[in-house]
Amino acid sequence: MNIGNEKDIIAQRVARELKDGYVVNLGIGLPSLVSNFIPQGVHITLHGENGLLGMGALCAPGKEDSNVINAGNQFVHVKKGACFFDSALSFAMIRGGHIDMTVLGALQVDELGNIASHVVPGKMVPGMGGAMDLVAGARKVIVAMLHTAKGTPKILKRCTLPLTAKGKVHMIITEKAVMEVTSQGLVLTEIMPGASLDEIIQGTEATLCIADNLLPKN
Amino acid sequence: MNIGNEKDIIAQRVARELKDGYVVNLGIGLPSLVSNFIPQGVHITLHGENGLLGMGALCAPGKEDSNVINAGNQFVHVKKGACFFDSALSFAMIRGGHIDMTVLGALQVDELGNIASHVVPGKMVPGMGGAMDLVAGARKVIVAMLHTAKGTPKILKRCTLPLTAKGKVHMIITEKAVMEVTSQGLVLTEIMPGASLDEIIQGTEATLCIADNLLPKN
Amino acid sequence: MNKVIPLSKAMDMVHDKATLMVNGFMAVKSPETLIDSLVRKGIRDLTIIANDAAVPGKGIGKLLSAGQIKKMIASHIGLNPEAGVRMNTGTLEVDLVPQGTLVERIRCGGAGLGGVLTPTGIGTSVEDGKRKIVVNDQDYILELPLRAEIALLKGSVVDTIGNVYYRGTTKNFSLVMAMACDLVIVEAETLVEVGDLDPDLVMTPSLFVDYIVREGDAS
Amino acid sequence: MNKVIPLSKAMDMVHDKATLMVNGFMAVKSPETLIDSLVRKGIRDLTIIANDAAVPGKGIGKLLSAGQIKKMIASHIGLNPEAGVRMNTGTLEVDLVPQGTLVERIRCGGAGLGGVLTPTGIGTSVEDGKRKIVVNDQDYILELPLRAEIALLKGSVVDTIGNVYYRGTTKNFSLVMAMACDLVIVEAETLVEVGDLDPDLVMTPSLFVDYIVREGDAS
Repeated sequence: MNIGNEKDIIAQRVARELKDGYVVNLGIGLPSLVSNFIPQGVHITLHGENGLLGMGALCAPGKEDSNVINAGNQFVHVKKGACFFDSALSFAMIRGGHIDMTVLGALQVDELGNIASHVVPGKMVPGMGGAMDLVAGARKVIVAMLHTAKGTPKILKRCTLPLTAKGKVHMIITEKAVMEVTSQGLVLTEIMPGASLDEIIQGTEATLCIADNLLPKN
Repeated sequence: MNIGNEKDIIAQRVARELKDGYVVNLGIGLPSLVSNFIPQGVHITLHGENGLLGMGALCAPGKEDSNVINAGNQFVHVKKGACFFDSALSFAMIRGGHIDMTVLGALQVDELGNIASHVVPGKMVPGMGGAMDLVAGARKVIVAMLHTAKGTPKILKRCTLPLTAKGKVHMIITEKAVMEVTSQGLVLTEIMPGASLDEIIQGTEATLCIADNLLPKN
Repeated sequence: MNKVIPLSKAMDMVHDKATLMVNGFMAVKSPETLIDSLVRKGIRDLTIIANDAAVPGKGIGKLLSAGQIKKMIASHIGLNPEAGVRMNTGTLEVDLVPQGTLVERIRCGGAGLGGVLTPTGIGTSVEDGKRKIVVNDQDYILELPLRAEIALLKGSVVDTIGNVYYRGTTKNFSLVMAMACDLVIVEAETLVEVGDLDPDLVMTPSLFVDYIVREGDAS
Repeated sequence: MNKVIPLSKAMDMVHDKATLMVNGFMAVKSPETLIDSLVRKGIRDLTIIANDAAVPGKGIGKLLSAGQIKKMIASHIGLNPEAGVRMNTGTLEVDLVPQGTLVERIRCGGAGLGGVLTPTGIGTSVEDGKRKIVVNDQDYILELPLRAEIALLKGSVVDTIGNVYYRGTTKNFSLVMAMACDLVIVEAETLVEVGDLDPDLVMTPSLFVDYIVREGDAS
């Protein structure tokens, strides 16, 4: 399975968490793929933190409106019923709990629902952009990422990189597993197709509780 | 001199404080009369704290737009170049120092520039509306009022009624006098036509310093 | 997702003792259809958060006359003499808040902010019982967020998914109130189809609005 | 009061070591005419407050390439590799602020507020050196106001007294920045006469704007 496939598989699984009527903010990269897999009959509205509700597809070359981009600096269409607003209102939506779900990648996640996604000191310091507000304010925070970084676990007992938010992650979805963050720690709720419990445990530093209703049933 | 005349005289004197380009918020009642006396060549813009910049004249009956009132609940016209906004932005203008001058009435003013204008406990409790923000935030605060309340001084050593703001008044203009609030206390800068220094001192509880350049020259 | 519902269904959501935010400045374009229905149904013991007490016979002035309001949080009640009388006779509790502070407190409630520091009211009784915080040698009052269960808002032009445009000076508290309530019901002066409202003209984005009722609905 | 001035006159107001706010999100509709002029004039040691570091060759990316920026206060610099390189080599000081906090801090600076309590950044290094305040058992960070000497803003439609309308996603930080600077210069994509802009469509009211320069002005 190549990485492209894996990312699509992750995105597809994340998409099953969408509920009809949700307002969703998708991060750049893998999370943005989620919009390709929205289930039949589910209507969601995409929020762009740069000031856009009702984001549509990316624009084909020549079809751009120079005034309309998404938060990843790509020209996008807007859907019927869309609206534009400034950053103050956009982050009022985010911080105020008006965004039903946000999906973002991470460098590390841990048993407490902590997330580190925005900085590797001395190496990569791009800034947090809107991620800290999104993770602090969205009603449901899903981390969508590859299970390990070239074999090194990213799901840890405690994050070692600087945190982006403390205790705010609700769910982790990788190409191998679906996990929920609970007050008892990480609960493994699903083994993804083609993965095994053993390789999940091996690729995870965090202690995993196994859900009673683990899918697929062993 | 009847009270109507006195109010016009006060408003006319206040109007001489207006400078070209000023954005001004005029309180209800006497202060609103100031707009009748704007000096030739001086262009000001009137702000209504209910969300209007560029307020025009009151509407004649039948000429009202049901969506456009001033802060005193009167239907008004708007001038070319006007704009509408919500209360959050309106008070950002006020608190943020973007209003050059506000003119309002008062129950009491004192030597420290304190003002009491919004409540007589047990008798009149209408609420402060936007007055507290205006007095706290406008660049220049002018109190325009009759010198006394039926002979009882309103310009005191210390206000006895609950304060609307502490130390925020810059200038007091009555039918008898013009006073400035300074770090040395109240300075009498002008005796209004027909008034005398004696009657001003008699009608004022506060200690008045006499300006070196008192007008008119005695 | 069409959010338009009959008036009767909207009214089923408002109960005795509810806390409501209502837009309008001196009742200019308040949700009169919703308010009339509250009066007819006799919903009681309401806490109303609004800029002012309106005037008798208009907007929340009707609820006040009918004795349905237990408490008001407002910046001004002076243009409705009934409010003063009820307050002085102890049948109406009134919490007076400076207008700019009221709008910021509601904004905080809607924007997930824990409070805001304002210079307004320093040195006055508005300070009482509140934390004061010094920033750059200046005193500020820490004002806390304000939320309500239900917002009843009048909108000038509303599309069926809840984007709202407010004309002229009818914006006042509408934008912040739409953010700060668990349930937001908008009364549409003019109802239009999705796509008929320019995306740049929307003042309350659809995600803040739960239900829409037509002005004049008599259901 | 016509606020339109030649580009050269506007540039006389910007000096070495000035602190500037510049609108645009990833440089979508930044004031390119003003920025090009800053580059030509070689104004140095600027502190720039903006959402991001743009991309090379666009918006403030041009100032960055020319080495004219001493310090940036922004939420994100990752899409401009030059920013990272300069930061790591010590030629650019960078203060990273969460995007929602940055916009609120600027809003406070413009709105006369002493600060705002936000949950964003609690439990992270964003807390460092800041006061934490507990409200209703929840921790918040007290974030302080941010102002600048000069705002350089691009506006989509501007009338000659300074009312500004921003199309699509070009609103971003424009509205708050216009409030929070001692001097506000707007570059007009389209300049119209007073009265040609619908009063309900104005996003930056004229009282915030000091001067207007035409896009493409080569004076």
